[in-house]
Amino acid sequence: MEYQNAFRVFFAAKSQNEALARIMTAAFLSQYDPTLAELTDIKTAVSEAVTNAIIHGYEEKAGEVELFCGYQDGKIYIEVADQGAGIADINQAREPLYTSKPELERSGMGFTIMESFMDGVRVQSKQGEGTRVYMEKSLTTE
Amino acid sequence: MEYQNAFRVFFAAKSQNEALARIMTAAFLSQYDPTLAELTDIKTAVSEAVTNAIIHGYEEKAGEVELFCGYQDGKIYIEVADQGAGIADINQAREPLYTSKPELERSGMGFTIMESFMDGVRVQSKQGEGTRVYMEKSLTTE
Amino acid sequence: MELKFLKRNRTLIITIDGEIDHHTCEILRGETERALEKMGGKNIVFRMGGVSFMDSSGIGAMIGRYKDIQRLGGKIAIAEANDRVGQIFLLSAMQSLIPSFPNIDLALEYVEGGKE
Amino acid sequence: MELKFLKRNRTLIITIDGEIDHHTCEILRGETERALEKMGGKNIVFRMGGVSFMDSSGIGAMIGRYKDIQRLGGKIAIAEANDRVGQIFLLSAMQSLIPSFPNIDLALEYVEGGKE
Ligand SMILES: Nc1ncnc2c1ncn2[C@@H]1O[C@H](COP(=O)(O)OP(=O)(O)O)[C@@H](O)[C@H]1O
Ligand SMILES: Nc1ncnc2c1ncn2[C@@H]1O[C@H](COP(=O)(O)OP(=O)(O)O)[C@@H](O)[C@H]1O
Repeated sequence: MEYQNAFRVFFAAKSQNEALARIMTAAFLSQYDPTLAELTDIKTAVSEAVTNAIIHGYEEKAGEVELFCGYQDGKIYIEVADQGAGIADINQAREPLYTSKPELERSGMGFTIMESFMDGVRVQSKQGEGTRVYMEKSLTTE
Repeated sequence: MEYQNAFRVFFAAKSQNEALARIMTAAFLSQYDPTLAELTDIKTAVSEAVTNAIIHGYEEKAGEVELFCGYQDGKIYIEVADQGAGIADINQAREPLYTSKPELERSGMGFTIMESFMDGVRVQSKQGEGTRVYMEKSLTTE
Repeated sequence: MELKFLKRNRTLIITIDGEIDHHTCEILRGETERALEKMGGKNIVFRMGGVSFMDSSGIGAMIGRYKDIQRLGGKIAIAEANDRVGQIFLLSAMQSLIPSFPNIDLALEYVEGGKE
Repeated sequence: MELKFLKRNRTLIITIDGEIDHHTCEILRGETERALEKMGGKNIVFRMGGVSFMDSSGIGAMIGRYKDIQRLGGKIAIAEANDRVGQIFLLSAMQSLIPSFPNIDLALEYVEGGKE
Protein backbone atom coordinates (compact mmCIF):
# COMPACT_ATOMS: atom_id res chain seq x y z
CA MET A 1 0.00 0.00 0.00
CA GLU A 2 1.20 3.47 -0.89
CA TYR A 3 0.53 6.12 1.75
CA GLN A 4 0.07 9.84 1.20
CA ASN A 5 2.44 10.30 4.12
CA ALA A 6 4.07 7.91 6.57
CA PHE A 7 6.89 7.36 9.02
CA ARG A 8 8.44 4.23 10.49
CA VAL A 9 10.54 4.55 13.66
CA PHE A 10 12.65 2.06 15.58
CA PHE A 11 13.49 2.90 19.18
CA ALA A 12 14.98 1.25 22.25
CA ALA A 13 12.51 -0.79 24.33
CA LYS A 14 12.72 1.56 27.32
CA SER A 15 9.72 2.79 29.24
CA GLN A 16 10.66 6.46 28.84
CA ASN A 17 10.13 5.99 25.09
CA GLU A 18 6.42 5.33 25.58
CA ALA A 19 5.97 9.10 25.81
CA LEU A 20 8.28 9.58 22.81
CA ALA A 21 6.09 7.24 20.72
CA ARG A 22 2.99 9.23 21.67
CA ILE A 23 4.59 12.58 20.80
CA MET A 24 5.76 11.27 17.43
CA THR A 25 2.30 9.91 16.65
CA ALA A 26 0.63 13.16 17.72
CA ALA A 27 3.05 15.27 15.66
CA PHE A 28 2.34 13.18 12.56
CA LEU A 29 -1.43 13.19 13.13
CA SER A 30 -1.66 16.91 13.73
CA GLN A 31 -0.98 17.43 10.00
CA TYR A 32 -4.47 16.04 9.36
CA ASP A 33 -6.47 18.19 11.78
CA PRO A 34 -7.86 15.39 13.95
CA THR A 35 -10.36 16.21 16.68
CA LEU A 36 -8.89 16.20 20.19
CA ALA A 37 -10.82 12.98 20.90
CA GLU A 38 -9.38 11.26 17.81
CA LEU A 39 -5.88 12.41 18.71
CA THR A 40 -6.23 11.06 22.26
CA ASP A 41 -7.80 7.78 21.07
CA ILE A 42 -4.91 7.09 18.73
CA LYS A 43 -2.24 8.21 21.23
CA THR A 44 -3.76 5.91 23.85
CA ALA A 45 -3.88 2.91 21.50
CA VAL A 46 -0.24 3.51 20.50
CA SER A 47 0.74 3.79 24.15
CA GLU A 48 -0.91 0.43 24.92
CA ALA A 49 0.75 -1.41 22.06
CA VAL A 50 4.20 0.11 22.69
CA THR A 51 3.96 -0.66 26.41
CA ASN A 52 3.04 -4.27 25.58
CA ALA A 53 6.06 -4.59 23.29
CA ILE A 54 8.34 -3.35 26.10
CA ILE A 55 6.79 -5.28 29.01
CA HIS A 56 5.50 -8.46 27.39
CA GLY A 57 7.48 -8.68 24.14
CA TYR A 58 10.92 -7.92 25.58
CA GLU A 59 10.00 -8.45 29.25
CA GLU A 60 11.84 -5.20 30.03
CA LYS A 61 15.10 -6.53 28.52
CA ALA A 62 16.92 -4.80 25.64
CA GLY A 63 15.21 -4.75 22.27
CA GLU A 64 13.88 -2.53 19.52
CA VAL A 65 10.27 -1.44 19.13
CA GLU A 66 8.94 -0.51 15.69
CA LEU A 67 6.18 2.05 15.22
CA PHE A 68 4.64 2.85 11.85
CA CYS A 69 2.10 5.61 11.17
CA GLY A 70 0.57 6.12 7.75
CA TYR A 71 -2.12 8.38 6.35
CA GLN A 72 -4.25 7.60 3.32
CA ASP A 73 -7.63 9.04 2.24
CA GLY A 74 -8.80 10.17 5.66
CA LYS A 75 -7.60 7.08 7.50
CA ILE A 76 -4.74 6.57 9.94
CA TYR A 77 -2.88 3.26 9.87
CA ILE A 78 -0.71 2.20 12.81
CA GLU A 79 1.63 -0.74 13.28
CA VAL A 80 3.51 -1.59 16.46
CA ALA A 81 5.93 -4.49 16.38
CA ASP A 82 8.52 -6.24 18.51
CA GLN A 83 10.81 -9.22 17.97
CA GLY A 84 10.25 -10.51 21.45
CA ALA A 85 8.47 -13.40 23.15
CA GLY A 86 5.36 -13.59 20.99
CA ILE A 87 1.85 -14.54 22.15
CA ALA A 88 0.85 -18.19 22.59
CA ASP A 89 -2.93 -17.68 22.57
CA ILE A 90 -4.03 -14.48 20.86
CA ASN A 91 -7.73 -14.97 21.64
CA GLN A 92 -7.03 -15.30 25.35
CA ALA A 93 -4.66 -12.31 25.23
CA ARG A 94 -7.40 -10.12 23.75
CA GLU A 95 -9.92 -10.95 26.47
CA PRO A 96 -10.74 -8.03 28.78
CA LEU A 97 -8.90 -8.26 32.12
CA TYR A 98 -6.62 -11.12 30.98
CA THR A 99 -3.01 -10.40 31.83
CA SER A 100 -0.01 -12.67 32.14
CA LYS A 101 1.76 -10.13 34.38
CA PRO A 102 -0.49 -9.24 37.34
CA GLU A 103 2.64 -8.94 39.48
CA LEU A 104 3.63 -5.91 37.39
CA GLU A 105 0.24 -4.32 38.12
CA ARG A 106 -0.99 -4.83 34.58
CA SER A 107 -4.76 -4.57 34.28
CA GLY A 108 -5.31 -6.77 31.24
CA MET A 109 -7.17 -3.90 29.56
CA GLY A 110 -4.61 -2.97 26.89
CA PHE A 111 -6.17 -4.79 23.94
CA THR A 112 -9.67 -3.82 25.08
CA ILE A 113 -8.66 -0.16 24.99
CA MET A 114 -7.07 -0.53 21.55
CA GLU A 115 -10.29 -2.14 20.31
CA SER A 116 -12.58 0.51 21.82
CA PHE A 117 -10.54 3.47 20.62
CA MET A 118 -9.65 2.30 17.11
CA ASP A 119 -11.87 1.14 14.22
CA GLY A 120 -9.95 -2.09 13.73
CA VAL A 121 -7.21 -4.07 15.50
CA ARG A 122 -5.40 -7.07 14.02
CA VAL A 123 -2.71 -9.06 15.86
CA GLN A 124 -0.01 -11.19 14.26
CA SER A 125 2.26 -13.12 16.58
CA LYS A 126 4.55 -16.11 16.73
CA GLN A 127 6.11 -17.43 19.91
CA GLY A 128 9.81 -16.72 20.06
CA GLU A 129 9.61 -14.43 17.01
CA GLY A 130 7.54 -11.47 18.09
CA THR A 131 4.28 -9.62 17.69
CA ARG A 132 2.87 -7.09 15.24
CA VAL A 133 -0.32 -5.16 15.97
CA TYR A 134 -2.14 -3.41 13.09
CA MET A 135 -4.68 -0.71 13.89
CA GLU A 136 -6.64 1.75 11.82
CA LYS A 137 -9.01 4.63 12.39
CA SER A 138 -10.94 6.97 10.13
CA LEU A 139 -10.68 10.65 10.89
CA THR A 140 -13.92 12.60 10.73
CA THR A 141 -13.82 15.28 8.08
CA GLU A 142 -16.02 18.20 8.96
CA MET B 1 28.44 1.85 19.09
CA GLU B 2 25.86 1.07 21.74
CA TYR B 3 23.70 4.00 22.77
CA GLN B 4 22.01 4.54 26.11
CA ASN B 5 18.94 5.49 24.11
CA ALA B 6 18.26 5.99 20.43
CA PHE B 7 15.67 6.10 17.67
CA ARG B 8 15.87 5.75 13.91
CA VAL B 9 12.99 7.02 11.80
CA PHE B 10 12.24 6.79 8.08
CA PHE B 11 9.74 9.27 6.66
CA ALA B 12 8.48 10.45 3.30
CA ALA B 13 10.58 13.19 1.68
CA LYS B 14 7.86 15.82 1.96
CA SER B 15 8.46 19.35 3.15
CA GLN B 16 5.76 19.14 5.84
CA ASN B 17 7.88 16.45 7.50
CA GLU B 18 10.68 18.94 8.21
CA ALA B 19 8.65 20.09 11.23
CA LEU B 20 7.94 16.44 12.15
CA ALA B 21 11.68 15.69 12.21
CA ARG B 22 12.27 18.66 14.52
CA ILE B 23 9.50 17.63 16.92
CA MET B 24 10.80 14.05 17.07
CA THR B 25 14.32 15.28 17.77
CA ALA B 26 13.12 17.70 20.44
CA ALA B 27 10.99 15.02 22.13
CA PHE B 28 13.96 12.66 22.30
CA LEU B 29 16.34 15.38 23.50
CA SER B 30 14.05 16.64 26.21
CA GLN B 31 14.74 13.44 28.16
CA TYR B 32 18.24 14.78 28.76
CA ASP B 33 17.40 18.25 30.06
CA PRO B 34 19.19 20.26 27.37
CA THR B 35 19.35 24.04 27.66
CA LEU B 36 16.96 25.89 25.37
CA ALA B 37 19.97 27.01 23.29
CA GLU B 38 21.19 23.42 22.87
CA LEU B 39 17.72 22.25 21.95
CA THR B 40 17.37 24.96 19.32
CA ASP B 41 20.90 24.38 17.96
CA ILE B 42 20.21 20.70 17.40
CA LYS B 43 16.71 21.26 16.01
CA THR B 44 18.11 23.79 13.55
CA ALA B 45 20.91 21.47 12.40
CA VAL B 46 18.42 18.62 11.90
CA SER B 47 16.12 20.93 9.97
CA GLU B 48 18.98 21.92 7.63
CA ALA B 49 20.05 18.34 6.94
CA VAL B 50 16.50 17.05 6.45
CA THR B 51 15.66 19.95 4.13
CA ASN B 52 18.78 19.19 2.09
CA ALA B 53 17.77 15.54 1.75
CA ILE B 54 14.34 16.60 0.47
CA ILE B 55 15.43 19.43 -1.84
CA HIS B 56 18.87 18.35 -3.04
CA GLY B 57 18.89 14.60 -2.41
CA TYR B 58 15.49 13.79 -3.87
CA GLU B 59 15.00 17.12 -5.71
CA GLU B 60 11.45 17.22 -4.29
CA LYS B 61 10.57 13.86 -5.86
CA ALA B 62 9.40 10.83 -3.85
CA GLY B 63 11.89 9.22 -1.48
CA GLU B 64 12.57 8.31 2.11
CA VAL B 65 14.61 10.35 4.57
CA GLU B 66 16.32 8.63 7.50
CA LEU B 67 16.90 10.40 10.81
CA PHE B 68 18.82 8.83 13.69
CA CYS B 69 19.21 10.34 17.17
CA GLY B 70 21.31 8.67 19.83
CA TYR B 71 22.38 9.62 23.34
CA GLN B 72 25.51 8.37 25.05
CA ASP B 73 27.42 9.82 28.02
CA GLY B 74 26.21 13.40 27.71
CA LYS B 75 26.52 13.54 23.94
CA ILE B 76 23.87 13.63 21.23
CA TYR B 77 24.58 11.86 17.94
CA ILE B 78 22.54 12.67 14.83
CA GLU B 79 22.50 11.08 11.39
CA VAL B 80 20.44 12.28 8.43
CA ALA B 81 20.54 10.24 5.24
CA ASP B 82 18.93 10.03 1.82
CA GLN B 83 19.34 7.68 -1.13
CA GLY B 84 19.14 10.50 -3.62
CA ALA B 85 21.43 12.37 -5.99
CA GLY B 86 24.55 12.52 -3.83
CA ILE B 87 27.12 15.34 -3.78
CA ALA B 88 29.84 15.60 -6.45
CA ASP B 89 32.18 17.94 -4.56
CA ILE B 90 31.70 17.85 -0.79
CA ASN B 91 34.27 20.58 -0.09
CA GLN B 92 32.52 23.00 -2.42
CA ALA B 93 29.11 22.03 -0.97
CA ARG B 94 30.29 22.92 2.53
CA GLU B 95 31.49 26.40 1.57
CA PRO B 96 29.42 29.21 3.03
CA LEU B 97 26.96 30.68 0.50
CA TYR B 98 27.51 27.91 -2.06
CA THR B 99 24.23 26.55 -3.36
CA SER B 100 23.37 24.57 -6.46
CA LYS B 101 19.74 25.72 -6.26
CA PRO B 102 19.64 29.55 -6.10
CA GLU B 103 16.42 29.42 -8.18
CA LEU B 104 14.71 27.76 -5.17
CA GLU B 105 15.85 30.66 -2.96
CA ARG B 106 18.39 28.52 -1.14
CA SER B 107 20.99 30.59 0.70
CA GLY B 108 23.88 28.12 0.69
CA MET B 109 24.12 28.47 4.47
CA GLY B 110 22.83 25.02 5.49
CA PHE B 111 26.17 23.32 6.10
CA THR B 112 27.58 26.48 7.70
CA ILE B 113 24.72 26.48 10.21
CA MET B 114 25.17 22.78 10.95
CA GLU B 115 28.88 23.43 11.57
CA SER B 116 28.30 26.47 13.81
CA PHE B 117 25.56 24.87 15.90
CA MET B 118 27.03 21.38 16.34
CA ASP B 119 30.40 20.24 17.72
CA GLY B 120 31.20 18.11 14.68
CA VAL B 121 29.79 17.48 11.20
CA ARG B 122 30.91 14.71 8.85
CA VAL B 123 29.51 14.16 5.35
CA GLN B 124 29.53 10.91 3.42
CA SER B 125 28.18 11.00 -0.13
CA LYS B 126 28.33 9.20 -3.42
CA GLN B 127 26.79 10.48 -6.63
CA GLY B 128 23.71 8.52 -7.60
CA GLU B 129 23.67 6.69 -4.26
CA GLY B 130 22.92 9.31 -1.66
CA THR B 131 24.23 11.31 1.26
CA ARG B 132 24.66 10.70 4.98
CA VAL B 133 25.46 13.54 7.40
CA TYR B 134 26.81 12.69 10.88
CA MET B 135 26.64 15.34 13.60
CA GLU B 136 27.34 15.36 17.31
CA LYS B 137 27.05 17.75 20.20
CA SER B 138 27.89 17.57 23.90
CA LEU B 139 25.20 18.70 26.29
CA THR B 140 26.35 20.87 29.16
CA THR B 141 25.73 19.25 32.48
CA GLU B 142 25.17 21.79 35.20
CA MET C 1 4.07 13.40 35.87
CA GLU C 2 4.11 15.50 39.02
CA LEU C 3 2.89 14.23 42.40
CA LYS C 4 1.84 16.17 45.50
CA PHE C 5 1.06 14.50 48.82
CA LEU C 6 -1.14 15.99 51.53
CA LYS C 7 -2.49 14.41 54.70
CA ARG C 8 -6.02 15.22 55.92
CA ASN C 9 -7.35 13.34 58.94
CA ARG C 10 -6.55 9.73 58.16
CA THR C 11 -6.51 10.21 54.37
CA LEU C 12 -3.56 10.72 52.06
CA ILE C 13 -4.58 13.06 49.22
CA ILE C 14 -2.40 12.48 46.16
CA THR C 15 -2.61 15.09 43.41
CA ILE C 16 -1.44 13.80 40.04
CA ASP C 17 -0.57 16.18 37.21
CA GLY C 18 0.62 15.19 33.76
CA GLU C 19 0.75 11.85 32.01
CA ILE C 20 0.01 8.44 33.51
CA ASP C 21 1.57 5.58 31.58
CA HIS C 22 3.59 2.47 32.40
CA HIS C 23 6.75 4.55 32.87
CA THR C 24 5.24 7.10 35.26
CA CYS C 25 3.16 4.46 37.08
CA GLU C 26 6.36 2.93 38.40
CA ILE C 27 7.19 6.33 39.90
CA LEU C 28 3.63 6.69 41.25
CA ARG C 29 3.83 3.30 42.95
CA GLY C 30 7.18 3.96 44.63
CA GLU C 31 6.34 7.49 45.78
CA THR C 32 2.97 6.44 47.16
CA GLU C 33 4.57 3.65 49.16
CA ARG C 34 7.14 6.08 50.57
CA ALA C 35 4.47 8.68 51.39
CA LEU C 36 2.30 6.12 53.21
CA GLU C 37 5.32 5.10 55.27
CA LYS C 38 6.36 8.64 56.14
CA MET C 39 3.04 10.45 56.43
CA GLY C 40 0.79 7.55 57.36
CA GLY C 41 -2.83 7.38 56.28
CA LYS C 42 -5.48 4.70 56.12
CA ASN C 43 -7.26 5.94 53.00
CA ILE C 44 -6.20 7.45 49.68
CA VAL C 45 -7.92 10.00 47.46
CA PHE C 46 -6.38 10.60 44.03
CA ARG C 47 -7.02 14.11 42.69
CA MET C 48 -6.81 13.62 38.94
CA GLY C 49 -8.00 16.97 37.54
CA GLY C 50 -4.54 17.68 36.14
CA VAL C 51 -4.06 14.35 34.36
CA SER C 52 -3.54 15.10 30.67
CA PHE C 53 -3.12 11.48 29.53
CA MET C 54 -3.81 8.05 30.95
CA ASP C 55 -3.64 4.57 29.46
CA SER C 56 -4.48 1.18 31.01
CA SER C 57 -1.36 1.33 33.18
CA GLY C 58 -3.34 3.81 35.29
CA ILE C 59 -6.01 1.17 35.95
CA GLY C 60 -3.35 -1.30 37.08
CA ALA C 61 -1.80 1.28 39.37
CA MET C 62 -5.13 2.25 40.96
CA ILE C 63 -6.06 -1.37 41.57
CA GLY C 64 -2.59 -1.98 43.02
CA ARG C 65 -3.10 0.89 45.48
CA TYR C 66 -6.62 -0.39 46.23
CA LYS C 67 -5.13 -3.72 47.32
CA ASP C 68 -2.50 -2.02 49.52
CA ILE C 69 -5.12 0.16 51.21
CA GLN C 70 -7.58 -2.68 51.65
CA ARG C 71 -4.90 -4.50 53.63
CA LEU C 72 -4.87 -1.50 56.01
CA GLY C 73 -8.67 -1.66 56.26
CA GLY C 74 -9.02 1.66 54.40
CA LYS C 75 -10.80 2.99 51.37
CA ILE C 76 -9.71 4.59 48.13
CA ALA C 77 -11.46 7.05 45.82
CA ILE C 78 -10.82 9.19 42.79
CA ALA C 79 -11.73 12.87 42.47
CA GLU C 80 -11.96 15.31 39.55
CA ALA C 81 -11.22 12.76 36.80
CA ASN C 82 -11.90 14.29 33.39
CA ASP C 83 -14.11 12.57 30.78
CA ARG C 84 -11.24 10.74 29.16
CA VAL C 85 -9.85 9.32 32.40
CA GLY C 86 -13.41 8.46 33.46
CA GLN C 87 -13.97 6.61 30.17
CA ILE C 88 -10.91 4.42 30.78
CA PHE C 89 -12.01 3.63 34.35
CA LEU C 90 -15.49 2.76 33.06
CA LEU C 91 -14.08 0.32 30.50
CA SER C 92 -12.34 -1.54 33.31
CA ALA C 93 -15.46 -1.71 35.49
CA MET C 94 -13.43 -0.84 38.58
CA GLN C 95 -15.94 1.68 40.00
CA SER C 96 -17.25 -0.97 42.38
CA LEU C 97 -13.82 -1.06 44.00
CA ILE C 98 -12.77 2.57 43.53
CA PRO C 99 -15.60 5.06 43.16
CA SER C 100 -15.05 8.29 41.29
CA PHE C 101 -16.35 11.68 42.51
CA PRO C 102 -16.59 15.03 40.77
CA ASN C 103 -14.84 16.84 43.64
CA ILE C 104 -12.47 16.26 46.52
CA ASP C 105 -15.06 16.88 49.28
CA LEU C 106 -17.36 14.10 48.12
CA ALA C 107 -14.39 11.78 47.75
CA LEU C 108 -13.20 12.58 51.30
CA GLU C 109 -16.70 12.12 52.69
CA TYR C 110 -16.78 8.64 51.11
CA VAL C 111 -13.39 7.44 52.35
CA GLU C 112 -13.66 8.99 55.84
CA GLY C 113 -17.36 8.29 56.26
CA GLY C 114 -17.07 4.55 56.73
CA LYS C 115 -17.29 3.03 60.21
CA GLU C 116 -14.06 2.14 61.99
CA MET D 1 3.44 29.87 10.41
CA GLU D 2 0.92 32.69 10.47
CA LEU D 3 1.22 35.83 8.35
CA LYS D 4 -0.43 39.24 8.76
CA PHE D 5 -0.17 41.98 6.16
CA LEU D 6 -0.60 45.70 6.86
CA LYS D 7 0.05 48.66 4.61
CA ARG D 8 1.54 51.87 6.06
CA ASN D 9 2.41 54.69 3.66
CA ARG D 10 4.31 52.94 0.93
CA THR D 11 5.49 50.05 3.12
CA LEU D 12 4.04 46.58 3.47
CA ILE D 13 4.45 45.40 7.06
CA ILE D 14 4.49 41.61 7.25
CA THR D 15 4.13 40.06 10.70
CA ILE D 16 5.42 36.50 10.89
CA ASP D 17 4.48 34.21 13.76
CA GLY D 18 5.61 30.61 14.22
CA GLU D 19 8.21 28.56 12.42
CA ILE D 20 10.18 29.54 9.32
CA ASP D 21 11.55 26.56 7.41
CA HIS D 22 11.67 25.42 3.79
CA HIS D 23 8.04 24.30 3.94
CA THR D 24 6.64 27.52 5.36
CA CYS D 25 8.97 29.71 3.23
CA GLU D 26 7.14 28.55 0.14
CA ILE D 27 3.94 29.85 1.71
CA LEU D 28 5.67 33.10 2.75
CA ARG D 29 6.90 33.68 -0.79
CA GLY D 30 3.50 33.12 -2.43
CA GLU D 31 1.52 35.16 0.09
CA THR D 32 3.97 38.06 -0.06
CA GLU D 33 3.74 38.16 -3.85
CA ARG D 34 -0.05 38.18 -3.66
CA ALA D 35 -0.09 40.87 -0.98
CA LEU D 36 2.26 43.12 -2.99
CA GLU D 37 -0.03 42.75 -6.01
CA LYS D 38 -3.24 43.46 -4.09
CA MET D 39 -2.11 46.01 -1.51
CA GLY D 40 0.85 47.53 -3.30
CA GLY D 41 3.90 48.82 -1.48
CA LYS D 42 7.39 49.79 -2.42
CA ASN D 43 9.11 48.65 0.76
CA ILE D 44 8.77 45.71 3.12
CA VAL D 45 9.31 45.46 6.88
CA PHE D 46 9.21 42.00 8.40
CA ARG D 47 8.07 41.96 12.04
CA MET D 48 9.69 38.82 13.40
CA GLY D 49 9.06 39.04 17.16
CA GLY D 50 6.78 36.01 17.03
CA VAL D 51 9.15 33.74 15.12
CA SER D 52 9.77 30.68 17.28
CA PHE D 53 12.09 28.86 14.87
CA MET D 54 14.09 29.76 11.77
CA ASP D 55 16.62 27.84 9.72
CA SER D 56 18.63 28.93 6.65
CA SER D 57 15.51 28.77 4.49
CA GLY D 58 14.60 32.07 6.16
CA ILE D 59 17.77 33.69 4.85
CA GLY D 60 16.96 32.52 1.34
CA ALA D 61 13.41 33.86 1.61
CA MET D 62 14.55 37.27 2.92
CA ILE D 63 17.13 37.65 0.15
CA GLY D 64 14.50 36.59 -2.38
CA ARG D 65 12.17 39.34 -1.15
CA TYR D 66 15.09 41.81 -1.13
CA LYS D 67 15.64 41.14 -4.84
CA ASP D 68 11.93 41.62 -5.64
CA ILE D 69 11.79 44.90 -3.72
CA GLN D 70 15.04 46.19 -5.17
CA ARG D 71 13.50 45.82 -8.61
CA LEU D 72 10.73 48.19 -7.45
CA GLY D 73 13.40 50.63 -6.18
CA GLY D 74 12.35 49.99 -2.57
CA LYS D 75 13.98 48.95 0.68
CA ILE D 76 13.54 46.07 3.05
CA ALA D 77 14.18 45.76 6.78
CA ILE D 78 13.64 43.42 9.68
CA ALA D 79 12.18 44.37 13.06
CA GLU D 80 12.03 42.69 16.46
CA ALA D 81 14.13 39.65 15.52
CA ASN D 82 15.03 37.66 18.63
CA ASP D 83 18.62 36.63 19.45
CA ARG D 84 18.35 33.29 17.69
CA VAL D 85 16.96 34.73 14.44
CA GLY D 86 19.54 37.53 14.68
CA GLN D 87 22.33 34.98 15.06
CA ILE D 88 21.26 33.21 11.85
CA PHE D 89 21.09 36.49 9.94
CA LEU D 90 24.55 37.42 11.26
CA LEU D 91 26.05 34.14 10.05
CA SER D 92 24.86 34.92 6.54
CA ALA D 93 26.25 38.47 6.61
CA MET D 94 23.11 39.82 4.96
CA GLN D 95 22.80 42.88 7.24
CA SER D 96 24.38 45.05 4.53
CA LEU D 97 21.39 44.25 2.30
CA ILE D 98 18.68 43.93 4.92
CA PRO D 99 19.29 45.79 8.18
CA SER D 100 17.70 44.60 11.39
CA PHE D 101 16.09 46.96 13.95
CA PRO D 102 14.92 46.36 17.49
CA ASN D 103 11.50 47.89 16.81
CA ILE D 104 9.09 48.59 14.00
CA ASP D 105 9.42 52.41 14.18
CA LEU D 106 13.15 52.37 13.50
CA ALA D 107 12.62 49.88 10.69
CA LEU D 108 9.92 52.08 9.12
CA GLU D 109 12.10 55.16 9.47
CA TYR D 110 14.85 53.35 7.57
CA VAL D 111 12.72 52.07 4.67
CA GLU D 112 10.63 55.22 4.30
CA GLY D 113 13.42 57.66 5.07
CA GLY D 114 15.41 57.14 1.88
CA LYS D 115 15.21 59.60 -0.97
CA GLU D 116 12.84 58.83 -3.83
N1 LIG E 1 3.78 -7.53 22.38
C1 LIG E 1 3.45 -8.59 23.13
N2 LIG E 1 4.31 -9.62 23.28
C2 LIG E 1 3.97 -10.70 24.04
N3 LIG E 1 2.80 -10.82 24.71
C3 LIG E 1 1.90 -9.82 24.59
C4 LIG E 1 2.16 -8.67 23.81
N4 LIG E 1 1.10 -7.86 23.89
C5 LIG E 1 0.20 -8.47 24.69
N5 LIG E 1 0.69 -9.66 25.13
C6 LIG E 1 -0.02 -10.63 25.99
O1 LIG E 1 -1.38 -10.29 26.00
C7 LIG E 1 -1.81 -10.06 27.36
C8 LIG E 1 -2.92 -9.04 27.39
O2 LIG E 1 -2.46 -7.78 26.94
P1 LIG E 1 -3.22 -6.45 27.35
O3 LIG E 1 -4.66 -6.60 27.04
O4 LIG E 1 -2.54 -5.31 26.72
O5 LIG E 1 -3.08 -6.39 28.93
P2 LIG E 1 -1.83 -6.11 29.88
O6 LIG E 1 -0.75 -5.43 29.11
O7 LIG E 1 -2.37 -5.25 30.96
O8 LIG E 1 -1.37 -7.45 30.39
C9 LIG E 1 -0.56 -9.66 28.09
O9 LIG E 1 -0.67 -9.87 29.49
C10 LIG E 1 0.47 -10.56 27.43
O10 LIG E 1 0.44 -11.86 27.97
N1 LIG F 1 21.50 15.62 0.83
C1 LIG F 1 22.08 16.23 -0.23
N2 LIG F 1 22.05 15.63 -1.45
C2 LIG F 1 22.61 16.22 -2.53
N3 LIG F 1 23.22 17.42 -2.49
C3 LIG F 1 23.32 18.05 -1.31
C4 LIG F 1 22.74 17.50 -0.13
N4 LIG F 1 22.97 18.34 0.90
C5 LIG F 1 23.64 19.39 0.38
N5 LIG F 1 23.87 19.23 -0.95
C6 LIG F 1 24.59 20.16 -1.87
O1 LIG F 1 25.34 21.06 -1.07
C7 LIG F 1 24.97 22.41 -1.37
C8 LIG F 1 25.11 23.27 -0.16
O2 LIG F 1 24.20 22.88 0.86
P1 LIG F 1 23.78 23.90 1.98
O3 LIG F 1 25.01 24.49 2.59
O4 LIG F 1 22.86 23.20 2.91
O5 LIG F 1 23.02 25.07 1.23
P2 LIG F 1 21.60 25.11 0.47
O6 LIG F 1 20.75 23.98 0.96
O7 LIG F 1 21.06 26.42 0.84
O8 LIG F 1 21.90 24.97 -1.00
C9 LIG F 1 23.57 22.30 -1.91
O9 LIG F 1 23.21 23.41 -2.70
C10 LIG F 1 23.64 20.99 -2.70
O10 LIG F 1 24.23 21.20 -3.96
